[in-house]
Amino acid sequence: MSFFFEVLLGGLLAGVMYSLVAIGFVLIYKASGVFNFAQGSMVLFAALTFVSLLERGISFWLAFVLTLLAMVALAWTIERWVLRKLVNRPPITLFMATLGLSYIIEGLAQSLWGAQVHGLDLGINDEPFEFQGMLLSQFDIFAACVAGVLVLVLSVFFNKTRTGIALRAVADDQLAALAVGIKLEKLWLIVWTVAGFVGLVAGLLWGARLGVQFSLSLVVLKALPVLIIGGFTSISGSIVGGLIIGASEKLAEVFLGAYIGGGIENWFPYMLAMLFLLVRPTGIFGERQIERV
Amino acid sequence: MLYRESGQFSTSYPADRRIFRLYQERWAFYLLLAAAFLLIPWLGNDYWFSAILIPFLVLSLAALGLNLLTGYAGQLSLGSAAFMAVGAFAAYNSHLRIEGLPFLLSLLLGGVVAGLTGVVFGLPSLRIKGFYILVSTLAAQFFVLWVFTTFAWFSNDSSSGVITAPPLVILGHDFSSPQGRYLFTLTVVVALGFLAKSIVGSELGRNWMAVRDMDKAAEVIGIALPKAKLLAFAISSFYLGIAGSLWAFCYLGTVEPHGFDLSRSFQILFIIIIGGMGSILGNFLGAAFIVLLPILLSHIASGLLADTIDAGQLENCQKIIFGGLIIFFLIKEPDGLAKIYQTCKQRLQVWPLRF
Amino acid sequence: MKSTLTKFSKLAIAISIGAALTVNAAHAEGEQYFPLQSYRIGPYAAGGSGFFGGFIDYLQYVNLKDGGVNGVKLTWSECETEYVVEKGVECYERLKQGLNGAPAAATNPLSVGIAYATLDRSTADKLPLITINHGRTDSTDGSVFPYVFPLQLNPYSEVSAIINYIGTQSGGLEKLKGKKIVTLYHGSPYGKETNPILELLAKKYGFKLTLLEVPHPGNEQQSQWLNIRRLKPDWVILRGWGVMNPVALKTAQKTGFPADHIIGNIWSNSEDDAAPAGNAAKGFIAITTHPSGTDFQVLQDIKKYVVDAQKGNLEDPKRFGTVYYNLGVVNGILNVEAVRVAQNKYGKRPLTGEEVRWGFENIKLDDKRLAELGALGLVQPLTLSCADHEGGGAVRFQQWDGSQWHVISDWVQADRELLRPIIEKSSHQYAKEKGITPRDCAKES
Amino acid sequence: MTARNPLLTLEHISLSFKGVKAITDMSFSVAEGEICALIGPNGAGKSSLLNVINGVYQPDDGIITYDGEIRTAMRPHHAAERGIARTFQNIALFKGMSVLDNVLTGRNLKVQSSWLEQAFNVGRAPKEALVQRQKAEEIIEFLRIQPWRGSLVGGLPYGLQKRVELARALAAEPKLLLLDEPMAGMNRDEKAEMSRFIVDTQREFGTTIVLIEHDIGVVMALSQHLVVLDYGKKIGDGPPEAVRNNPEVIAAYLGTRH
Repeated sequence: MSFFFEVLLGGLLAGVMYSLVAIGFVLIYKASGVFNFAQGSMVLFAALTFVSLLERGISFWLAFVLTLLAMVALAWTIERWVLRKLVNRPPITLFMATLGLSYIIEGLAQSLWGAQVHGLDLGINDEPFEFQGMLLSQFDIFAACVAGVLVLVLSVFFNKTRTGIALRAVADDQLAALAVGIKLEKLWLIVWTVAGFVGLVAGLLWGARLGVQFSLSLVVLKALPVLIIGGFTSISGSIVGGLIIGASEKLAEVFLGAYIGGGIENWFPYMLAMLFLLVRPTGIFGERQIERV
Repeated sequence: MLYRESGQFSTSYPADRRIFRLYQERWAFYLLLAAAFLLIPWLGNDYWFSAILIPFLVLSLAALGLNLLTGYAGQLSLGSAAFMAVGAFAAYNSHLRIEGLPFLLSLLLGGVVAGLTGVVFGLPSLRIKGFYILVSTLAAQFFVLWVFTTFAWFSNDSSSGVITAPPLVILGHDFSSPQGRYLFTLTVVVALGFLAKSIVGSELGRNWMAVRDMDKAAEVIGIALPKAKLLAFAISSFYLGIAGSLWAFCYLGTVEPHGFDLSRSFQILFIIIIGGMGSILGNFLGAAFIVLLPILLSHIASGLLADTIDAGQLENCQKIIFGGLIIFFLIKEPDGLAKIYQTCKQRLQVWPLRF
Repeated sequence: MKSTLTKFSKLAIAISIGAALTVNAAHAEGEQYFPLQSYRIGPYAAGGSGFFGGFIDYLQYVNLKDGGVNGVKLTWSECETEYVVEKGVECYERLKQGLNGAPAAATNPLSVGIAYATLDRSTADKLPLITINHGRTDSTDGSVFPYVFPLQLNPYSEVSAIINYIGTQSGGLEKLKGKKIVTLYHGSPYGKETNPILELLAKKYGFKLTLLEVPHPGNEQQSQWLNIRRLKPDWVILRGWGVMNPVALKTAQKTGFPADHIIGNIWSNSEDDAAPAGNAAKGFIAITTHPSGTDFQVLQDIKKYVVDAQKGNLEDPKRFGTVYYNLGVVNGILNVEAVRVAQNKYGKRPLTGEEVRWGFENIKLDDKRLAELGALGLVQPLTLSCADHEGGGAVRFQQWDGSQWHVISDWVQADRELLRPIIEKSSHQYAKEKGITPRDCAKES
Repeated sequence: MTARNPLLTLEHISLSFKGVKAITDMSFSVAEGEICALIGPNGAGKSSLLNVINGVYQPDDGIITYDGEIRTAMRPHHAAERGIARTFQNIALFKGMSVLDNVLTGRNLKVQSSWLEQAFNVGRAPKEALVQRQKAEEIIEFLRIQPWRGSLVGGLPYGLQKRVELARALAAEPKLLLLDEPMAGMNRDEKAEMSRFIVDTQREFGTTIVLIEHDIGVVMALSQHLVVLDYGKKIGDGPPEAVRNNPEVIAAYLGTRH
């Protein structure tokens, strides 16, 4: 039985990581209706920039700030050269533009910093300790705390600050928000920057765990089913969705994989998400839209 | 005026609806076909057949398949490569397990199995819309590959999990030389291209476009959405399945499941974005572009910029260029190369007038 | 719209000019050409840049030190494959004709996928396909695969040697009985290839084998390692690839499995596999056919002639002497040796692929010859023949100390007698499927 | 006036969105062959009512009787099969298709041959394609949109698009035609032209028409039957002259508020 809980716990903690990437998605989707496939590449870009700066002897916090500036620059470029030019286009077009964007960012990241695998040490030990017969890792607990703090900060940001309220207004009704004088461009810039920041945090945590390298950008594929389950517009949805996906895929791998063959983690979350969709087509926390004709 | 429309009137409805209404276009097309079938096999060399023409043709066909689904019926898919894999493995297995089955029939069977798989993963589209359907196609992408790697039966228990092409013998003729493989691929692609053109011009094609442009209105005027959507998945996957078989048997000669991974699906999606969604011609233009650009770039780099830029950087540049082009096309010309071609054609029609 | 059009026509002009200028005018007559399907970017770039760096440096070294092989200068050009099969095929077709009259000697794609896709082509084009340490196991049978060379070590030999090593560590092969071994493999044909052999060995020696799959690319292994923790095996064999390796080591640490009881296979044995795992990799054991380090004579010479002369190929000089780099050097040694052997028969001139193949099949590297090459201890004694395209089948074991590898064993031989019938069965089935009549090796000289 | 058989009868229809009542206890019937106009201020529930009739919305309550068939709710597809066609307030054409193709989609329920026959142009398909085209051309001619036959509808001016939408609806040879503000945003001439098309449709094909229109002049001239709505409730029902004199209607709509 303790094995079951161990797997469950491991899955939940992995799920926290998925949530981190999914949150970046949700922010951008709320503000600009863009389904941002490039979120994974942004994670890669941030982590790679950070670790490369670190390797060049720059101190942790300076590297962090510099990376953040790079993310701002990236957000600015995206807003100026992509989003602004694609205003009022169907969402499918915007989605495909982010596919192109992810190619650009990946190419850019690798041509700037090279393609080697970098180790990243955040100074938190990943060695396990036993807790009531179960194995826990300091690092996972740290990651969970970071995710928790991040969610807290974001919810304060969106509920208390002017920008946050403006953002929610835009998410509700873009036209109405424009009418009351909210500057969409500025808002997009902020949101993409915040998404970049979330990406950086996610990149550091993932990078410290897996090494900073190309396949970081693949986490976007795990975030997708998380979003489906949690809904595209809800931050708490991404947390819950992440936990569900993380826990169920690990349990499935261990207990179901024994019967039907291992390695099912890649597709299991998608099948699960699909089942959810059939029951609740807009996710757990998504809102149902009334179609006007 | 090089390209005169005046004086050409369609005297019957079928003539008005033919693929090339103007005789100039018709002749140009016949010449192109003649060149492709007669001249190129005679002129080309191994490199052109094996490294450029065959992948170009196969990718065009795959893009055509996706375009039917995405460009015409409006259902976004990131699982194209999975259906290619189903086609390839189904064709391989039917050839292997059904004694004496002619190669062409195995190919067809592969396509049919891929089409049925497409229907299964298309089922959720009846309930969900928009991005959500991505989930179903991605599920197909990951699940199908997992099935083919996990169950060795599909690769005839070969220890390496890689399947090798059966001999390319059709009606007693051996097509396994590069030239032969090119001709065979060309024939299949041209035939299926015509079929696709006919489908999109038929009622089914109109229904697809209606679903794409406004599904609610389509439903209101009596179009059966489930039938239209599922047929789109089926026919699209059929095309992709055939393309997968050709990829495995005519192009690479061997294939492993990961040859059909997500990046292949992306590649096919990029072809239709660049080539033009909702256009048959666009698939060919887009595929040509995506096959040729990297090769041109690397030639340029090795010739013009010898040693000033290393191969890795070049590949990164290429990635950036592709990404940039996608965005450029989406911003400036959402209808892709096919639209640019149309515009050129219209200009030629009024040339030397400039409007 | 108009501006779009003009932009496009400009692009088209630029491209056509570029294409026209690519005809390279350098003289390469009287040289031997190596077409390099290299990969320096993408997920496996670390392997590619190291391997091709070592390979090129060795060729450069032969040119600089000896003026080529018996006066025949070596030349090469690269074509980036990104480890992608179609690109590899395109590169193959582009480069196979040779360069400006210099004939191609052999192709070395260092990619299982590309090797498979160019296997038929290589045979048809009579150009040796070198798949050092990897590739199709049954191509060891040169009578069916005349142009394919899985040099030194095929996948079957690899696991057999690992089991033999575990046997020695346990105090004899008979002690394997009742031991628990887990194999953690990459979810791909490459990863699965040795599973039947492991099962066979498990039956033979009576150890308990559990096979666990890690889905590609392998950046999440929590559940697999929790499973391992539950099974409490004596050894874990890691058949990883790319990112899967460091993640495996990190997750092992997290679940409390000791790194010094994990044995990495041939694609889990480089610095890039261990270093990113940081502390977690300390003690990790891996096999190698080509120990890392710079102590070998040939590496010292390369340093002297090539690297110190600023002609080295590595972007990061720190990678000199690393596992992948040394594999590239070994690969260079074997390729050049084949050319040399073939020249002895066909004359001191640039050779065709068919002639170079003869050279490969007649490579005979004993300790004496290895010492002459400065590669004693770096390359295993190797004798190739028409029937045996692998030759060696031995590995050494190395252990990671947190910053570099240390060799901890001598050459451990695989049980090749046991494997040969399995290989032949498979190659004969292939021959039947493809309608190939195997060569009669008795008649080959 | 309504001595003829009713084609459509609504009884006690109610509809709400998330608790907000859009239509409350609505009952009226439309006689076969008449032009019935729904009028009322914005937000009175007119469009919602059309959506209920052809099944885009499902009512919470009530019964619809159409052409002898009694149902609590329609499905859009079923409604189309039973001969209900409509146009929309915000034009719902297929913008990426030509005028001709749009009209042809309107005929989709009349097509007999299977998609395979059509794809390979065998069996019933070739002959049928001619017939369908012929019918579509007749409608195109009827509505005078021949010159734009091959143009993409997305690029046509608003008034023309409205006409194409009507053409697509007529192509289905409907028994009941629902028109949602067919003349919104048109100038005087265009309105006159559209009115003529509507009247001609009724005369030539005997189609029953339910339309929503704000221009009272047009409504009075066109329709034989008026239903007045306000806040989702019916406040008037009858021949135009009668309704015009209904004090409640005057208070709610015609007189005090616009």
